[in-house]
Amino acid sequence: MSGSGVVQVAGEVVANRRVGAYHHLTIVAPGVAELARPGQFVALAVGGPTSANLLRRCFSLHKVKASGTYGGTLDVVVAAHGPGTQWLTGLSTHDAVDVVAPLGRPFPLPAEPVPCVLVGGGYGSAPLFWLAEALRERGCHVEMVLGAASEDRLFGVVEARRSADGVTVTTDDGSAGRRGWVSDVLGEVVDRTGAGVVYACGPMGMLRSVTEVAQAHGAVAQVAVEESMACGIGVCMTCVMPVRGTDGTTRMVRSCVEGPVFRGDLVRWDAIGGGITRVPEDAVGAPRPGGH
Amino acid sequence: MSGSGVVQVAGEVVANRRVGAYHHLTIVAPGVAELARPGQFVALAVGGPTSANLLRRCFSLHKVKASGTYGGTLDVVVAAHGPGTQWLTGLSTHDAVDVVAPLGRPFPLPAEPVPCVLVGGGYGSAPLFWLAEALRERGCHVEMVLGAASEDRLFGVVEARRSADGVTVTTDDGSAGRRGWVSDVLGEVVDRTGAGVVYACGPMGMLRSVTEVAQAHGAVAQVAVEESMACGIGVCMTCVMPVRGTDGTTRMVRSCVEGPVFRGDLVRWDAIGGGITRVPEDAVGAPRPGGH
Amino acid sequence: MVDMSTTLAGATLPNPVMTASGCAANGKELHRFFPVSDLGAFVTKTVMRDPRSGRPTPRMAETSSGMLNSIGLQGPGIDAFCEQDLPWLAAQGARVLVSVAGNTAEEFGEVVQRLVASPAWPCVVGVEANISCPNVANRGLVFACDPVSSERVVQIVRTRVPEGVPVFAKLTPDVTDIVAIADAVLRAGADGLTMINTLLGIVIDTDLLRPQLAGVTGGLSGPAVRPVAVRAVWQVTAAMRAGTIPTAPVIGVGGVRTGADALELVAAGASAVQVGTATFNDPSAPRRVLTELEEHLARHGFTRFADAVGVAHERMAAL
Amino acid sequence: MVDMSTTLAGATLPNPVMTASGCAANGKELHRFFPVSDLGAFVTKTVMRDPRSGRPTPRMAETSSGMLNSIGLQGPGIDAFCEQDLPWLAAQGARVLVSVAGNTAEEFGEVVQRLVASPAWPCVVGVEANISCPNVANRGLVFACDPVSSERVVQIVRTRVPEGVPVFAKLTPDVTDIVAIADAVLRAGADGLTMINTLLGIVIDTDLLRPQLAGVTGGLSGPAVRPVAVRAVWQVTAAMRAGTIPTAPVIGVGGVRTGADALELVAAGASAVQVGTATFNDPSAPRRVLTELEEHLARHGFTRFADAVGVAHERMAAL
Ligand SMILES: Cc1cc2nc3c(=O)[nH]c(=O)nc-3n(C[C@H](O)[C@H](O)[C@H](O)COP(=O)(O)OP(=O)(O)OC[C@H]3O[C@@H](n4cnc5c(N)ncnc54)[C@H](O)[C@@H]3O)c2cc1C
Ligand SMILES: Cc1cc2nc3c(=O)[nH]c(=O)nc-3n(C[C@H](O)[C@H](O)[C@H](O)COP(=O)(O)OP(=O)(O)OC[C@H]3O[C@@H](n4cnc5c(N)ncnc54)[C@H](O)[C@@H]3O)c2cc1C
Ligand SMILES: Cc1cc2nc3c(=O)[nH]c(=O)nc-3n(C[C@H](O)[C@H](O)[C@H](O)COP(=O)(O)O)c2cc1C
Ligand SMILES: Cc1cc2nc3c(=O)[nH]c(=O)nc-3n(C[C@H](O)[C@H](O)[C@H](O)COP(=O)(O)O)c2cc1C
Ligand code: FES
Ligand code: FES
Repeated sequence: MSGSGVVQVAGEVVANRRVGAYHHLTIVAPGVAELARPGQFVALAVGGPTSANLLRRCFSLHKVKASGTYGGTLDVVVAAHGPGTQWLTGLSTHDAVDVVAPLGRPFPLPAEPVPCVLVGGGYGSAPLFWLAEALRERGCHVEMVLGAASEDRLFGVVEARRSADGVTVTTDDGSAGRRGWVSDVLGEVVDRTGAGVVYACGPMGMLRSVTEVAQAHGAVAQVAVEESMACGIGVCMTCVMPVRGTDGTTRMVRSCVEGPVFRGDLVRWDAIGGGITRVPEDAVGAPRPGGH
Repeated sequence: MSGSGVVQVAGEVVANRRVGAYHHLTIVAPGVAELARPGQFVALAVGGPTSANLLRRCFSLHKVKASGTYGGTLDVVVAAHGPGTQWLTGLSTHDAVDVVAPLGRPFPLPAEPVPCVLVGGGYGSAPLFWLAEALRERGCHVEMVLGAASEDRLFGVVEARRSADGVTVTTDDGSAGRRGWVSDVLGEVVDRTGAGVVYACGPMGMLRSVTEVAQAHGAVAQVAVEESMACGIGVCMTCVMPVRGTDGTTRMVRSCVEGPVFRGDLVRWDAIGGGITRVPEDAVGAPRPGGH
Repeated sequence: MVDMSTTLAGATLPNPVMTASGCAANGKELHRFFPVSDLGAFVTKTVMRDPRSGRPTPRMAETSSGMLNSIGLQGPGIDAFCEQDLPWLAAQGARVLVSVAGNTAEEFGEVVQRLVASPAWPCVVGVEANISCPNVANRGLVFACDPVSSERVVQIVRTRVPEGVPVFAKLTPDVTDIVAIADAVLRAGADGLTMINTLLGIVIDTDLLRPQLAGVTGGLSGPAVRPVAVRAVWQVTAAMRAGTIPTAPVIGVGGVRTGADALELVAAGASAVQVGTATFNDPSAPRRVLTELEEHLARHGFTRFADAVGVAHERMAAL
Repeated sequence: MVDMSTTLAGATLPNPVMTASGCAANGKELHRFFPVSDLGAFVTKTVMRDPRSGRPTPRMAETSSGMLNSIGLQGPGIDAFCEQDLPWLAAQGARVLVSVAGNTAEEFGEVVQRLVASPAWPCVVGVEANISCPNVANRGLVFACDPVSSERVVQIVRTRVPEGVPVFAKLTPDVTDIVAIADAVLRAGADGLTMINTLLGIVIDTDLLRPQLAGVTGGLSGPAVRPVAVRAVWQVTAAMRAGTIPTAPVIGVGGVRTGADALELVAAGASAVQVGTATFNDPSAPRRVLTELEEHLARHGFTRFADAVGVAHERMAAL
């Protein structure tokens, strides 16, 4: 419906190219670009009309274009993992893919032109270049820290050099940039740039470290989480995370509509770990001993 | 396994062209041609790796080629109907499709060079051209009768003129050939040619009429039936039909392994109708009043 | 044009398509894709007395043509529901079927009492008692697995809901004899039945070699379970037709993704149909199913939806 | 190299993968795709005393990631089975798990008696009592829906099968409490359990607006039901681990299509796995599942299959 901030359209693949360990897909999806902002995501149906995989797969919007040769397009960077992402990365030009986008809350942009550090783990860097542009338009100094297990799992190092005022690269195995994790270098970068905000996207463990480092160095972390999502649009309650509200109270909130971007210091990292997110005892409506 | 008369191979589509209301697919499937004979069929998996449609779809082998540019191929003629045939008819060159073939018993060829009439209803004509060649190689005079609801649902009229010594066409709406059913003209053709055998492939109702006409005009009918099949290889027992054996006893036999070709006069047409096949009371193991 | 209206124990709805409880939140999110008032009724997420956090995550696992969920009835509690969600639905002109539950039979009663007192109550066209949830007083055994517990809940709920507003009992298929449960709740005063809730299932994560859901078990839903839903509707409505249990309207739910799927449930005996998991695949699914169902009915020459209800019982093949 | 052998109540098999009864006929047809002796055991189509024609057709309906069947236990009867099928399987070197049924508990006993007398008996590694079939003496109620009927069958079968050859009871998931049925049959003497048989379902043909199966209801199988099978295996083996029911080996079946699917059942507690409906999709499925299962076990560092049985019970996430 118009004015609802989200569209569902029959998309068409116009490009699918391999980039390192990932696939970079461009999909015609009229109406998305006009609504989307960096940090939002798209939910794609997978498997075609005979598919046994009912649930949509969510991907950060890498970029969007309001019009072009084909009408509006969106780009995503996909790591082939299970059946859904394997199907998507196997698509050819002209193949159809149903699109629901944009979804979720974007990265909040600072009111003032403060220095920012953008941290991406693996394909988590995908939404950051667009974000960097938006920040630079507002006069922010932008540095990026990109990390991955190995060189082929870094995404967008070249693009980063164009979009940011400084780029630091780390890999676990040292195959590119500094050996180590993004959190090993982040403190330095925050200090050097005097960053007020650290934006991050990547695996949960990384987001937690980024939050800790940012906090220790006096910056606010804005993290885009990646919880398992069944619907992506806020109706199923599968994607919840324990997050403190402005009132200090922890609630199990839906990361698809109240996230995926959260202020890092409000996420209850203490409840998250080992592939499980617990309900903190002090969360609203938490189970009480002996049942609810 | 070798010597088992059937192969399972990863096939590849090399051509998919529209022919009237049908799609004519050519699939690379090494090993099939060497084993196959007219009247046998192929079972194709549908929907690709994420498919919710588990059961194979069965199609008469239209023709086979032991070797060519691409290695051995098989051809099928497919009417788009439900999800499986829609998927198949939507395939493009180089798409993969898993093949199990050849399956079932072929049309029995007469020991002597007797005149034969081949009757095809709709895409049911698909296996008949290959059969016609085999019969003519044995010196049989071959005539064909092709019928369908309308012209676009006739398959192979041109090919028929090459493969047979005479061709009669009927359509329900008179859009091609004589208006009416194949059974309206079959008697004449049998009488004129002095045919000893009538081979037929098409819908159940047609096969029944063909059997009756053939019998009335002194010919034996060999009919290829199309029962709903879950496995196509003889392990599920879904495709059974009541057929009399040489001992005169009716049994519920699997049309995928004991058919699809049956002698028409042995099929218990009295039990078939209204989309249901009943178990004749005199069939082996038929339910007795009060349960088994 | 097919007259799509349906009457469920006195409540007349413009059409028979609904959301399924827990698969559409409380309306705002889906309203971005189609007006919630387009549906015959909007079925709300099961609400309990107190706010509930639900269970830990992972709460879901995709399965072949379906999914498991173990949300654990997360929700804001009945008071917040009455203050925020129900008035919003009323303002959109939605007809609301409110799904309620309790940890005990008495708690069901409390929830209903507060619901009925809500200023937005007039938009409520029915109450769905989700008895497919654990009964704390009975070792956590699901109410709907036991005729006695089921009866008790329905009696309490029926007493608290004003006359003229129907009460539906939502049954689980995880029982040996669903007709017996249906019989029990109808005799206890339920005006209709909703069938089916999810089937109990487990998925093992084959990388971690442990249950994929943090809560171990979950509810299986989606097209995978449709034949079970159609069977449940068929068995129960067949018993009604045979006169062995009281006659009452049935709302069919389970695996509906297309209008043809909805028609299966209708032909099997359902007077209305809910669309659940399919909404995750296609946010427009409930609205689309309505359009498709109407097309199918027109194709079959029906002029009234009501004439298609249970039609398959009359067209049995003669054997 | 993983030691894939498994021991089921005394019967040691070279590997844990089997066909599922009724999904592989009696071996000849699949033997065209792989040697039936490659499998841990070959499970035969349920055989009854007399020849049976089965039910009218259509006998099947495809469903989302599954199918319904209503074959009606078509078969040649135990005598023909002993004369033709069993000797053929013996000649191939197959280890055979013979599935038996009867219209009454006594008929189960007759079938077993004739089976045991067969010259080919030595190839039999176990008897699977398919108690998920209708009990003529009890209004056609499925034996396995009722603990008392189940017990009675198992007692009779156990008495007639020689010591040392295990008897497995095959359970239906269509019950309120599968652990109670498991308990009943184990106490009655079953040496192991096979879980699950199909779920009762109906598909409506939306063109004809009548049930698609001539027999109206059918059994739902395939990947769609796998979470229900995993849950059944988990619940029953959890009860064994808790000591609330006797401990015995479980054969898992339901929706296995890949080695990962098989591993789900194994990690949930199954000591062997049967491949049914997937065979219709891929005639090589049982053999392929064996290869894939071994690969998964090797990837996880297991050196013995037996160590993976039930491992998920020990790796539960700490909450
Ligand atoms: C907001 C958001 C942004 C994301 N951005 C990207 C991106 O830019 N590039 C990229 O490659 N991946 C991204 N992911 C992860 C991506 O959604 C999963 O890798 C993908 O869903 C896995 O699908 P599958 O079929 O390959 O795996 P499966 O494991 O078979 O998926 C099974 C089910 O689990 C869900 N699921 C599994 N993993 C995840 C996950 N990590 N997050 C959400 N749902 C999951 C799927 O939606 C599906 O329903 C993002 C996830 C979220 C939530
Ligand atoms: C021996 C044989 C030869 C055939 N030859 C041809 C041919 O040359 N060209 C052609 O277009 N069609 C042929 N058919 C019919 C073809 O198999 C069906 O049209 C097709 O299976 C329908 O699949 P669907 O997904 O489109 O339909 P759906 O109705 O969705 O199929 C659902 C299920 O029913 C089974 N099924 C449905 N209809 C049939 C049917 N008529 N026969 C067997 N199984 C069925 C399918 O295998 C599938 O398992 C043949 C069938 C048989 C048995
Ligand atoms: C994520 C999810 C949450 C659900 N929550 C509820 C609920 O709160 N109350 C309820 O009665 N049913 C709930 N259900 C069950 C559905 O309402 C429905 O009965 C079931 O999913 C079968 O329908 P479907 O296959 O169309 O989803 C839930 C189902 C899902 C998938
Ligand atoms: C066509 C068909 C026939 C079956 N026949 C039998 C049978 O004779 N005896 C039996 O115990 N189970 C029978 N079953 C059930 C299977 O053995 C198995 O328990 C069930 O299908 C679940 O496994 P699956 O999902 O791997 O098929 C049959 C299943 C199918 C699909
Ligand atoms: S993914 Fe469904 S509510 Fe967030
Ligand atoms: S189709 Fe399975 S036995 Fe014939």
